[in-house]
Amino acid sequence: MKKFINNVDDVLVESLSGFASAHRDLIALHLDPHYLSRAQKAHNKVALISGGGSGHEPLHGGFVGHGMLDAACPGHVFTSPTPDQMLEAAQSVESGKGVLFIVKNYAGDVMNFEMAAEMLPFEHATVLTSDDVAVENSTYTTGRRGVAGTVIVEKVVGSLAETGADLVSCKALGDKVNSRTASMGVALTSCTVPAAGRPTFDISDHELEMGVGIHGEPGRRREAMREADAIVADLVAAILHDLKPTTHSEALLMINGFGGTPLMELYLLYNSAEILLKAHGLNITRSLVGNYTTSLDMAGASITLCLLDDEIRQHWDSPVHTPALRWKM
Amino acid sequence: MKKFINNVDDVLVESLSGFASAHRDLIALHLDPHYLSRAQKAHNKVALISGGGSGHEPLHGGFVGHGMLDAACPGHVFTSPTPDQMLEAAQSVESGKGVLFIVKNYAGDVMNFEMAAEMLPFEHATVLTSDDVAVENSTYTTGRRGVAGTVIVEKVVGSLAETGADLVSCKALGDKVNSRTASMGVALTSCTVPAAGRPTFDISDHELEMGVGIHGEPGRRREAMREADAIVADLVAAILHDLKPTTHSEALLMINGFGGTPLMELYLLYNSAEILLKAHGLNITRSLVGNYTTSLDMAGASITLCLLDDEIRQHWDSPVHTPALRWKM
Amino acid sequence: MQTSFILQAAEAINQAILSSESVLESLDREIGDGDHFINMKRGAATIVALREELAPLPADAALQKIGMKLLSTVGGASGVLMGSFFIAMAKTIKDNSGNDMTAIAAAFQSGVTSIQARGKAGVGEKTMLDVLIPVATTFVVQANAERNFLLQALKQEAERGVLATRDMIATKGRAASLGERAIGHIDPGAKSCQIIISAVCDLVRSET
Amino acid sequence: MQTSFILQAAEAINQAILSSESVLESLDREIGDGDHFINMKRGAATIVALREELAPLPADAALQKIGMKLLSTVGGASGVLMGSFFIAMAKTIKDNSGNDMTAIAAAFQSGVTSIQARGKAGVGEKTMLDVLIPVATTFVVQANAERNFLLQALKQEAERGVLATRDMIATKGRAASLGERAIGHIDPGAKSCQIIISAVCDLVRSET
Ligand SMILES: Nc1ncnc2c1ncn2[C@@H]1O[C@H](COP(=O)(O)OP(=O)(O)O)[C@@H](O)[C@H]1O
Ligand SMILES: Nc1ncnc2c1ncn2[C@@H]1O[C@H](COP(=O)(O)OP(=O)(O)O)[C@@H](O)[C@H]1O
Ligand SMILES: [Mg+2]
Ligand SMILES: [Mg+2]
Ligand SMILES: [Mg+2]
Ligand SMILES: [Mg+2]
Repeated sequence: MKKFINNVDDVLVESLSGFASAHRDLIALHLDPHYLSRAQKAHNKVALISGGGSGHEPLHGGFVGHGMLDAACPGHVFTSPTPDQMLEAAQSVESGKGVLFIVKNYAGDVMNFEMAAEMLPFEHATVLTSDDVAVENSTYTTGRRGVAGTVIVEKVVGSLAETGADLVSCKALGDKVNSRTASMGVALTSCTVPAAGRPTFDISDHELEMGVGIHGEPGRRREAMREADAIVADLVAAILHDLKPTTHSEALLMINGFGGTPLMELYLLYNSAEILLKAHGLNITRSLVGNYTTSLDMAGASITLCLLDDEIRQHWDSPVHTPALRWKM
Repeated sequence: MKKFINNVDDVLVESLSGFASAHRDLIALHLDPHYLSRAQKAHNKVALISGGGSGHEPLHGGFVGHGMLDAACPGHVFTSPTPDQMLEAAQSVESGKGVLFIVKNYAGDVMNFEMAAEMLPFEHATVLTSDDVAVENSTYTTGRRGVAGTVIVEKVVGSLAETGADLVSCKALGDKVNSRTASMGVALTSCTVPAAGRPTFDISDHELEMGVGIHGEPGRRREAMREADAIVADLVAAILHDLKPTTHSEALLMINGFGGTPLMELYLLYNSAEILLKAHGLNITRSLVGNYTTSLDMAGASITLCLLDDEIRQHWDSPVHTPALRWKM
Repeated sequence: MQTSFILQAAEAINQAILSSESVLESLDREIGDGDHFINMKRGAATIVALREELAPLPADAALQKIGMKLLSTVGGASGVLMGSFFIAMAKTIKDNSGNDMTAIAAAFQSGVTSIQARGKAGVGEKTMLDVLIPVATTFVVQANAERNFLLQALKQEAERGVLATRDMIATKGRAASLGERAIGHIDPGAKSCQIIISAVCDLVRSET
Repeated sequence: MQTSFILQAAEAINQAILSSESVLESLDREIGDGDHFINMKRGAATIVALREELAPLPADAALQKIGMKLLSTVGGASGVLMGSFFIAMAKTIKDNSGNDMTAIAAAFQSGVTSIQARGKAGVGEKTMLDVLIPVATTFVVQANAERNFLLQALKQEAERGVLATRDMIATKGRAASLGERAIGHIDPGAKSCQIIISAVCDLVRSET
């Protein structure tokens, strides 16, 4: 393992400190328990709080700021944060209109946020994101995982919350966006968790992991490496199979890098996916290409499609000012 | 080599197409010869044109737009573009106040831009960026390489050009920023050029390449891998040795990822560098952390320090709207 | 239960976890995200580090503190579940007057019940509960059996449970996304529970 | 010079470059950025693909077209330098009336001069000029020598030039940033010029 680190145990705090320092106009870092909040507390709005294991940067800290989150709770690498972090964060950013937790659907995250929610002295609700179609929903399982589509949920609900909308409306919009969003990812290499010191999985030069999770969890299938168009075709097919959009549906297309894949390849994937989706009659009017929900240094990418309507589009377009997403302000 | 590509020969055009398509509100793509220009041509300003080999994305295409470049000429991967690209780009974006080329100091880039400049029917000038202190200047050599500091030059000069300043002023500011900017990089792994199909250099799990170039060229020394603080100390020492800032100098600190290094590590480097620079009495008032001048999939990063003055700070802060850098608009 | 025993048990658990590094790490790499050993190690180390603070407390307060500390330091699925376990156990110990095996078994059972409630899971879902539920049942039923017989039964039940997870499809936790691909792999949380139970049983046996 | 010869030479150069893949690639990987073979291959393939267009042209127009095409397709240091070479050569051929070896040598010399002007470089800077300058000098001086003797002299001069780059510190081009680390490595551009010169000499010899 070669990484820019000092002591494995200090990676998280040193990285958070650098993040908060580089963005001190936007971000305040609190330690013990750890959470990031806006440098200037917002008032008279539903407080949006997200969190999850670290290693997915810029998720979630990079999305704290006007138009998105009020606070983010970072766990250890790939390990969900703990209830005390969420409680402290909520106590600090709540401003009278309640708290909305945005939680990626993983057992650990869900249970920790649930526990915090039970202890919260405020009105609260939770949006569970579950956009990963690699995992087929079944009545027996806990359901699909939340992956890169979470960024879209945070942006759209963040915009609504900024208008002073109430908790019920924010929760409803979050659930709506989540239900109209589907993602699937593919890994070319494994990530390496600093504390583990070795790759999470072994993969040869001729294989890819189709449907990989953002923690390097195994996906649907180990398959033979092939050209980008064929990979994109499989990802897009799974996404369309799930969303079943009508022709002429308007959509946002997101190509998310996992951390080790260069922008040049991400744009090539965008090109391939957009051509395919247009051929399916979709109208791609918004895009997002880059590293937004990463898996440390994993080479790979995911495709996310979000079906837009006037409400979602409007909240996507509205001003946002966070370390990792910024426009119109 | 595992990459998201179809045919090695099509990588560039497919990636450019995806880029232009994802940013069609901002970017127009022209093929044969290839260049990227603003979707809406700007008027009454010095036309800023940059370019260079591809593989450094978002450099330069990602910086085309209001407040930065008017056009960018992408060459093949790591290969400088050709004079016809620059000529066509200039012809298309010149708006009466002449053309300023911003060129990273590499023999191939310099010679190709020179050839284009000789054929230009407009008033023109060139800013050569040469911020890489890994290469010690000597009277015998062609001088230092241009690396991540180029982004700062493009931003600052881009802002001045937007005010309608003349060519001489733009060139002078570009040269000033370049002379106040110093960078040095380190590689943990090699990059792999798609057409080559194998890593540019071999490096063991226990080594790093100190002073590596952004094309995977060898640097100052092959050294033993060590902890982040020690690596940062060496990079910062070389930069300070070059810039020799006075105490209390105000500076912008940029941590640039080479493509394969996650944000978590880049922020850890930022933390380490900022602490060190503050200890040297510097006043770090601006920051930029992320993948801005990459080397395909190389794991590694560079540190850039730019000594600010009122003029540079003001032009750094001014509104910018490009695919890769956007604020206040 | 004596607080001194809790401290001894914490030490034994810490040792047992540390010496199971490779098995725990590879199990969670195979069907999870590879951090289970790191989480367990962090949890065990945290409890051991609380030694001084715990020593003067009564058993229920010690267990409560352990639970709260696990809840706020471990993270992940295992952190919140194990934290809940100890907090529920503390409550039952506090509420019950007795301090015999029956009381301890009842406390263990309520710990397991709280994991079930928090995890919304039961037997057969390929989680730590495949070890904990049968062990709790055996513990409650055999609480008054001969000491060594009881210890042996608990260890066997734990091992049976852990092995049973091998052939299951997971319907809870991270491995739930793997479908059939999870078959053939033992659940890491089940394995660490079995390791802990075994370590504590051995400690009790060596004491008596 | 006949255009038909230019086409044959293009074919021979293309073959020679293609069969030097591994040496050219590794030289530029060692002290450059690893693309020199790719650039040379692209250049050679481009000229070969122009065959039909070039065939009906007089030699000077064909060389001019080749130069322009190299300039706009190859990129990098080698593209602009080789492009300049052919454009300058075309001009000299056009301006001169003669078509003998003296005229060709003069054209070659002016091609090399244009590389020197564009690259602001001379002998001893570890570039292609370490091959081209001595070869041009020999060519001009010995233009009227016995054909095979001339060809042999040019090939030897090219080889001497390429080997000389091994012990140099580079002061131009990408390797200039390496300082002492460039010592011990042959310059890739020098190597490909030597390969090209050798291939063309062999072609001439086999023709005569
Ligand atoms: N809903 C649940 N109920 C009971 N146990 C669970 C549940 N979800 C996960 N687990 C247990 O947690 C273990 C994983 O723990 P760990 O790897 O530390 O956390 P994470 O899954 O968050 O990475 C699984 O092996 C399983 O035994
Ligand atoms: N200023 C110069 N004058 C002459 N030749 C040069 C000069 N700069 C570079 N070269 C030649 O170009 C070669 C490199 O070509 P190539 O690898 O194709 O381009 P690049 O260096 O742009 O990647 C060098 O080996 C050297 O021979
Ligand atoms: Mg985990
Ligand atoms: Mg090159
Ligand atoms: Mg785990
Ligand atoms: Mg080269």
